[in-house]
Amino acid sequence: MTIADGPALPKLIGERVKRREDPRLIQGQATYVDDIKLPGMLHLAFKRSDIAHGVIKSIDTSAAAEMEGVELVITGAELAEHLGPMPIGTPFPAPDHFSVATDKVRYVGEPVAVVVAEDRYLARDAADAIEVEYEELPAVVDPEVAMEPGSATLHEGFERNIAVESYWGGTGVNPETAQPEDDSAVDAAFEEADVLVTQRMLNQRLAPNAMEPRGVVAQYETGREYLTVWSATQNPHILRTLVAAMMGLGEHQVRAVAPEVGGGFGCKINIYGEEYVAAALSRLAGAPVKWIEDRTEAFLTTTHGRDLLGYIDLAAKSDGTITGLKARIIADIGAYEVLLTAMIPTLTGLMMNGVYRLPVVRHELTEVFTNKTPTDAYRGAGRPEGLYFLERAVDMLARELDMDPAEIRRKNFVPADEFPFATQSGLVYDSGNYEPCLDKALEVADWQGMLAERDAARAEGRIVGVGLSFYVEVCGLGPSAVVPTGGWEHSGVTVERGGKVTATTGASPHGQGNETTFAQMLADHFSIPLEDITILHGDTSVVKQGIGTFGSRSQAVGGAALISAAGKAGDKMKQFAAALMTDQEVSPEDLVFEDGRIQVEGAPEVSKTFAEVADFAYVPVPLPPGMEPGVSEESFFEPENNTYPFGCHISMVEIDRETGEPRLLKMVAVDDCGNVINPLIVDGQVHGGLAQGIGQAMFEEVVYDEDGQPVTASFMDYVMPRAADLPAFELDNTVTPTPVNPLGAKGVGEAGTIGSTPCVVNAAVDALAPFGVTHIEMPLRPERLWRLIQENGGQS
Amino acid sequence: MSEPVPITINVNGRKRSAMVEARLLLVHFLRESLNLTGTHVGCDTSQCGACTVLIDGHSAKSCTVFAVQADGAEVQTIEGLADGGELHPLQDGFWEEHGLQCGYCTPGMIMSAVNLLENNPAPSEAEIREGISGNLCRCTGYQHIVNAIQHAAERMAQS
Amino acid sequence: MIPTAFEYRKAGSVAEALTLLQEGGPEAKLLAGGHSLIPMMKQRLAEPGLLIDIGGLDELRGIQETDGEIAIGAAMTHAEIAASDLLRAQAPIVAETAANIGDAQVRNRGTIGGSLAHADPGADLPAVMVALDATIALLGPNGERKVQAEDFFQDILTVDLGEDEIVTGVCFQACRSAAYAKLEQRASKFALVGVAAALSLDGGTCSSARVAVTGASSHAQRLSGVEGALAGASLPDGAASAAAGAGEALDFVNEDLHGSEEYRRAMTAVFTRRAIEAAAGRG
Amino acid sequence: MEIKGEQEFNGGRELLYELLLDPDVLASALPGVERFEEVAPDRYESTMRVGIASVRGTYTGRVEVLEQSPPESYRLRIEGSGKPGGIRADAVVDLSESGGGTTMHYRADVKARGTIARLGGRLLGGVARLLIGQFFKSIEQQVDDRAA
Repeated sequence: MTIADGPALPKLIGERVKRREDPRLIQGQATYVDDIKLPGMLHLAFKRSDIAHGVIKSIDTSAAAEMEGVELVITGAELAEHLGPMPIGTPFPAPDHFSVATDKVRYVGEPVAVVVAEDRYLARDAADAIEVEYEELPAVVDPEVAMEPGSATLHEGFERNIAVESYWGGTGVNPETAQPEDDSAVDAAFEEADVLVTQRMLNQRLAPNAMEPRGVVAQYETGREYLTVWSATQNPHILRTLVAAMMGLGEHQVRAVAPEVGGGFGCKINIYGEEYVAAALSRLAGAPVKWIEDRTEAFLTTTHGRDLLGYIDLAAKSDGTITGLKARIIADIGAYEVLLTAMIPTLTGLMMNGVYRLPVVRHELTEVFTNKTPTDAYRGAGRPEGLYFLERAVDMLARELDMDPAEIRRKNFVPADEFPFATQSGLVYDSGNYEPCLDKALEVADWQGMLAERDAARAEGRIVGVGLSFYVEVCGLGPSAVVPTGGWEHSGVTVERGGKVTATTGASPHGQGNETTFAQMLADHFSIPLEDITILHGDTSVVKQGIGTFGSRSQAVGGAALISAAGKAGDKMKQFAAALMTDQEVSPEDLVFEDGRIQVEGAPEVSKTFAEVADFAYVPVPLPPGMEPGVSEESFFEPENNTYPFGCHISMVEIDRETGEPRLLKMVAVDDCGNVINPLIVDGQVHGGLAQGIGQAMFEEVVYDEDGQPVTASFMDYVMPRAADLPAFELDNTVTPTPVNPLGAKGVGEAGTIGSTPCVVNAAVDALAPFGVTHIEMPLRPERLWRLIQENGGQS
Repeated sequence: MSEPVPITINVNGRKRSAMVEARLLLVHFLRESLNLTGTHVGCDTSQCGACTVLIDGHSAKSCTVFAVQADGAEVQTIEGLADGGELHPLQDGFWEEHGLQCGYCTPGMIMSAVNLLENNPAPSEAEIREGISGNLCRCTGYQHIVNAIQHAAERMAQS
Repeated sequence: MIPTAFEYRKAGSVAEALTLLQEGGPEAKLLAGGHSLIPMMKQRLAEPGLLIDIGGLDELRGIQETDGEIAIGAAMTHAEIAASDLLRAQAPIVAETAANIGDAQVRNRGTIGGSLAHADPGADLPAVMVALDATIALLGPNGERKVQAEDFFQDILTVDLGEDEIVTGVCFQACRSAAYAKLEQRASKFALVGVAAALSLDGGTCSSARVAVTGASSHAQRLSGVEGALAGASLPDGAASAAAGAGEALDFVNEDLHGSEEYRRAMTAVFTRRAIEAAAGRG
Repeated sequence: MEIKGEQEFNGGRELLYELLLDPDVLASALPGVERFEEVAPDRYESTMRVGIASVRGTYTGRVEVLEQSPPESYRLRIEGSGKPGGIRADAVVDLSESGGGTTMHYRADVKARGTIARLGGRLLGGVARLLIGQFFKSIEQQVDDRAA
């Protein structure tokens, strides 16, 4: 056969391709967990503690149990006969943590009993009718107080409420002993320094607030001894593993499904008690059950993020060269360790090297239990905290030395020719080229113009400041040696009859647009139309294996697995194509995919259509020697290293002199996430990250009162950015590919969240610098800023 | 248990009659009774706007309306927005401009935007940002949503 | 998220609503837009046994002007008030304040009658009504009763309204030189401090003024010290000194995460000045 | 949250002290009391229908009178809990003579939990002030009645 008149197919990688996910989402046709209905389905409601710390003296479920339509009421102690303590995903010591409290409650919102009823209204009524009597214990809400001897303790065996302590320093860690190298160099650096910066800073507690609350539907089929769990999760495969273990089942007896998931931001990584409870109660009740979280429950029980207190010291020479860093970090992890709780703050220290050559570092970390909701990953997970501490300190140093914030950073950058670069914390940055990124940001933002604008505004009596930050972060988490759940990702690629392609990915998206970017990659790989490709995800019965989506790993690890599987499938297609072209004596190695055909490179007349070859693969007559029919290949991709994207953010903030209200006037982000598959989607990821990072800087904070009562447990008091609170963002990028995966892509999901937070606070501090202000705690509450202005008599 | 109340609501052009418990929220009537699950619930204090529908042409948070209050009204949900097979300009705008990521806030956001453009067919960027301030989005940083609404406004002005 | 059960009656007329209110006793509550009551019910902070739906009753609708007096029916939504050409021309403070309540969806459902009767300490309209010296019309089993706004708002969530009475509307004299300025709590959009100023201007001089604050204290109330200081003051220059003591004069000030007592007192002065300046700018 | 204030009464402080700790007086002065029982000396249990306008609920409460030093001072520990959560208050009451009457100073540390703490924060101070005011008005009335 000779060439057909097919249209030339444009290359899609690098193009702003519209998302393939969108038609169902914009028409209300997507299926989120709460949209799932099963015949005979019952509904769960949890009775939750409204005190922060106490012993459960009694639970009276009788009134609830007697209500019409109530199938079952069960207490934590009763449930413990069916469900043991929950597993965690880190190697740190952890106290027992039951899905439903058995004897003691340790934070407001901890469940104490569960109702199973015919509908959710009845379930709520019944949960309200449960009476619980507690012997209240003193609550500990301040981690520094919690560590004091004599403070109330949450868990036996964890003296002074300390969960994890770690220390490293000097010129690095000795890999043999895992002990710090000679530490005296740190003290020496601080003794010899020309200038010191020292600051206590809080990276406050945040609520992730994915717009879709959590939810789970569980169906245990007794006859099949088979459990299906639909959950709003970022990682259905981890859910399958853990729920199987908790239920005493094998993974072959459990199907976990992440249907459409309405955002995660890290809080849907953890496998929660409600997921285990739903599974167990479906088995107990003999019916499918559903639980949907309401927003108040989300504030109380879905993991929080951040909450790190940092005592940061920086040593430098008078020319701005940084000579040492000391960081003592206290992480308030809340009442329990859940899946990755204890690991998150360790990332803070790992990344506190930032983009700088730091000769010596000392890092101390203490993770402390308090009577609050457990913490876990929140967009950036440990890195925003570290970069915030570092970038605030560097900014303070610049102010101390009266240096331009851009120039002090430039002076300390790791030079481009030193990559791969080994940091003091033992990481190896894959690639980087920081100066061009800084230069581009300064140019895009018109930094000199901004300074002039600021000065002109000040001359008019306005309070205006500019801020800059430069971050590097760690993405594409892998290899398995550093990720407790496994650092690989899995993908499968099947070429169907007719030449269509179905691919599966274990990177389970919840807004990231993988169905589009992955299809773009396959379309280019096979040179077939985008419409001919389906990307499946989120169902363990369809996607053989997987880890999940977190740590900006979809593209760098999941995408790499996809390309690896596609490579194998492509090789087989070429073998079938060669077999079809026996008359022309074609070798598979000479073949390429081009415009819907498989052809000899440079000789389009020697070709078969992709569809013809696919059809042949399923009816291979004669079957080429040594081959199996069909084209369905899979790949586990294990990265050799993480990736280290970076970027420069610049902002301008104005503060109302009379009210202290801050307004973000300008936000520029120049990011480098390596090669970009879909710039439209990358822009969207950066926008969203910026909004959350700005949210932390300006608005958001989970606040507890002294008794451990949360006072920001609704959208009425937890301030999140709305459209009118944000300016139009100005984006640009540089491209420094990573060598650690074949795509050269580094990951971008969290970038915006990491650079913007210190950037905006730096701008606010700059605004108030004429008032003698050197640091402001987040968020930039109007009253807090107003007080800083008042303390200086309202005059700058 | 209170007495069930008979209601008839015209939803997306179809008359729907039912006996409902008085406390049944409109959003649950749409989602549970009519299976119109495109309307979502994102909070319980009437702040997030994910549940926004049009009641007699005006945007409303269907989590803060009892189904009985909508008796006799015309309700339009995201499922009723496309005209036959053709997307509404706002749906098209959200698609073209990448105005959504996880999609959870999107139906409510679009219904709010319908209300906005109805009242102000050529809004400025600031007016758009103000006009959707009853809707929270956690994914997009709103910028592409603003672009999407501008895109739709331009298209609607042309036609 | 889920309210407790209640009985529901839809009133076909105000008279029927009054009868139902009497029959229902203390457990009966009126429901119009529901945007004050339903959020409370969903949190189970309010558990009325009977809801009487008066939404959309024609008798409670309309915005009219008669001889300089403007009357607004209780069931008018904030959106309708915001869009009223009559109000924009003759009492722009009312239209503007309504246009900035909550968000578009809330404005489409929430009614002026509901807002006034609920008297949330952070609600905007009560201050405007007090500043305009509005009269609130009530209907009860014994007929109609009229209450001046400043007497109507008595304490937190507490108004001069019998359990068997209905707010039917509000009326006030047309007034152009009036403005409302607020410091918004960004999440809830309630006023941390909101001040309404209505001025009688004679050229650049204020002959008399009514100024009222909401958000800062338990309920909307007049700032009589400011009013006194404004009489005879030249504006806008005199606004700052007239407003200076506004916050200190309050005998009780709300406090929460978003604003301490000290801050709210200070902001009361700031927004009093801003409201006066804006009102004077209209003169 | 700390709530403090003072209140003037016409009667002498012995009378006031007695009235303030008289279960019958308390039962009639506390808002919405449906049941008020002395369960032990100086310990009471009650059921109250408390609230303002539509924000109203049924609470079961415990009142304990401690550190009595008649006619000068005492401490009250009050606990109330209902569906939307609960309130706990630890109050110190001091009575001093002033002119012909009595001045009462009170200072209470009030703690809320549950929905009340979560969503009622911005209303709590105002509501407490209003309820305390209602209580005192009633006591004042009874003082005047006794005096008359």
